[in-house]
Amino acid sequence: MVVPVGESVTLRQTVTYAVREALSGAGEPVVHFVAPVAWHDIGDVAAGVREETEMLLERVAVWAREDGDDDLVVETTVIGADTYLFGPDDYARVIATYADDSGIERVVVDPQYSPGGNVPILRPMEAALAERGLVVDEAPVDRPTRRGRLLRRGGALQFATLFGISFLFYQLLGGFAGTRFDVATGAVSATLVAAMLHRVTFTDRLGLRTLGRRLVRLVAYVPYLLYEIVVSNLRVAYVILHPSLPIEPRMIETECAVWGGMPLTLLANSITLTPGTLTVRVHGRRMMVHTLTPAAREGLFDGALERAVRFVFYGRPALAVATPRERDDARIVEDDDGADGGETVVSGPAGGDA
Amino acid sequence: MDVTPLEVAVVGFLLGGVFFTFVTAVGVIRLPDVYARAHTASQTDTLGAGLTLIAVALVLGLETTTVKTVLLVAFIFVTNPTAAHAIARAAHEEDIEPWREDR
Amino acid sequence: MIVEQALLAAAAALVVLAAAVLYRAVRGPTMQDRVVAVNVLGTNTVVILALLSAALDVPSFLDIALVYALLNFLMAVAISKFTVDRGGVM
Amino acid sequence: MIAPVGYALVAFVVAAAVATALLRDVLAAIILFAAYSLGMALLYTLLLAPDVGLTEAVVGAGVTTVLLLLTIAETVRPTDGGALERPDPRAAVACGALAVVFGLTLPDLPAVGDPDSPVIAYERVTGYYLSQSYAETGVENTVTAVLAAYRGFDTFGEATVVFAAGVAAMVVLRREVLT
Repeated sequence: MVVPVGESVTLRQTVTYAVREALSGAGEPVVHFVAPVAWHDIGDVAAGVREETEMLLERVAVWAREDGDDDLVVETTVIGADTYLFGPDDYARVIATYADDSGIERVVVDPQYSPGGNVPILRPMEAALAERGLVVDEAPVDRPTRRGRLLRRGGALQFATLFGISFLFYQLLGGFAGTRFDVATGAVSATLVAAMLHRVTFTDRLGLRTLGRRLVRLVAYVPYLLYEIVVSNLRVAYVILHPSLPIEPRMIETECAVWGGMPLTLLANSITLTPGTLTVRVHGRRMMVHTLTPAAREGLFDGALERAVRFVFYGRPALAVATPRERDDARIVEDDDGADGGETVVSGPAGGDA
Repeated sequence: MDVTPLEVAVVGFLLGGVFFTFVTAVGVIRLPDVYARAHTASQTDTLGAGLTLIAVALVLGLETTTVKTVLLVAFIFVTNPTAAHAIARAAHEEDIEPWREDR
Repeated sequence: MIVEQALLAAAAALVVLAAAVLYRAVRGPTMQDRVVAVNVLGTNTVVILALLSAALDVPSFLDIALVYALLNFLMAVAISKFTVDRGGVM
Repeated sequence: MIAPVGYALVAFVVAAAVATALLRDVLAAIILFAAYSLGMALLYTLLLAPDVGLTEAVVGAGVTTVLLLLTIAETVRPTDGGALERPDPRAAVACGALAVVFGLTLPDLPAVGDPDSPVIAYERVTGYYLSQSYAETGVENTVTAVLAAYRGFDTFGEATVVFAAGVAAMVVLRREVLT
């Protein structure tokens, strides 16, 4: 059988399951571990990716031998190195090609491994694999997957949440009149909205408890943000109204220590809201921030907002990460006029969809 | 003429809101380039709008309509920076160079 | 009474400020400058509507204000998408 | 106390309209037009016609802007010349004269809520609709009753025109995408 592997929390369990299945099945026990490698030859962005992938495969091979006995044959291969992998479909294509070449029909997938993004609009890799005539077998792993799977597939919770929000908003606009007309039209509108958008609105697969904790921490975050906004607004007001307009605008590039869509969005918006700083571009974790005054720059380098956003999403333990200044992750973009507009941002093949 | 504390608060918030909107207008007119102007559009303007809407909420008192005001504030606080980011990004993609005081 | 006066005065001040911001919308020089100006104008409109709603005691103005706030955001994003590569986005 | 707000708004709207007419760059004119629509919508709302204001905002600032943007995406913007159009003097005079003539009629319009305005003075017509519309049509809102019942065929015709225009636009756009 073929097992596509990549960095994931349940990789160890998937390996165990695959090995057990291979040993219990009829015939020669062979497991092929394939690691799709994406964009490894594109400039500085992914220089280390190839090495990392090979190290991952070595690790997987060691695990597989740990679990199996002497009969087990373990094959490891890096695939997709010669093509351009972007969405789940592309990953499925190279995996299917490999399976065809080796005459294999069965694929064991790790449910937590979702290469090429897990955007709900794109089909997950599993579906694409099954369509190519392979037997797709999902490794039974525990960890948060069970609940997550339920959400992603059925989307019942997402649907209900979106329906609730839309319905409440509708009733609010109607002033909570509570007439039959309001309730009926509200229900229809909310159903339409939820039916169309429940796969799009929430991309994170979250449990209710995580969501609740984040909400509580978010509530704690808002007053802090408001305080920051008021204080720095006064500072910017002083600068703007000052007769000599003492501004020293600079573009800053920083690699921020938050991960994922929502946290990045919250951080980028918070940075924009606190005066003196304005997020111009986001590429992955790399942000370009326009700063108006040296004081605003210092604040950004100290990374107070970044810490706060980490706290909202990951709780107290995440507070300890070093500031951008200590990590040496923030710098002023000093583009000289000559070098073709001084475009210093390295843009990945995914394009500028930040 | 008697003035209640509520009225004082309302007028105070209104003054604050108008002041920050004034700063926004001055900034949008006076600052040297798009990026700097986008700063005021997203920040001082947001605070100005927030303060004024708080005043409105105070006037309305505890009613369901007040919830709409609160919603309005929340909405402005989310969309304004996002819009400013979109504008600044568009400017950056058009290769507009930021203004520097030493050039 | 004094509250109504204050609300209306604030609304008048905001309209005057909006007229001042119009200068930037006309002047430019870049398209993004104009979008910034219109964005500020839109926010001002929302606030003025809320002020009028409280001053004239017409709660339904707040609904309009909500719609404007949504619309303003969409407009800013739509125009700034268009100014890049002129429609290449769509 | 409401008057200053109104005057300031009128000044704003006029300024935005003049700027829209004079700007050479079409994109800039569209953006200015959006600003004009916002001011106009505010003015309608101030005159206690929130429904008209809402329509103006959605159609003027929203739909029109997007449609115009889509249109200029297919055309070319002028790159030469100054920022402002050089208006034809005769056209400017004609516009100015028209504005003056219309402006002269303004004082004769009844004030908002004027008890002598025809709508209120001619009780028989207005009063009839106000008192009878619910009994005759069963519609709670008098304006809606007039629109949808008393002149229902008229409104139906209008709706048909709008619908046909929408369908036509969709057909054209679909063809555009296919070719």
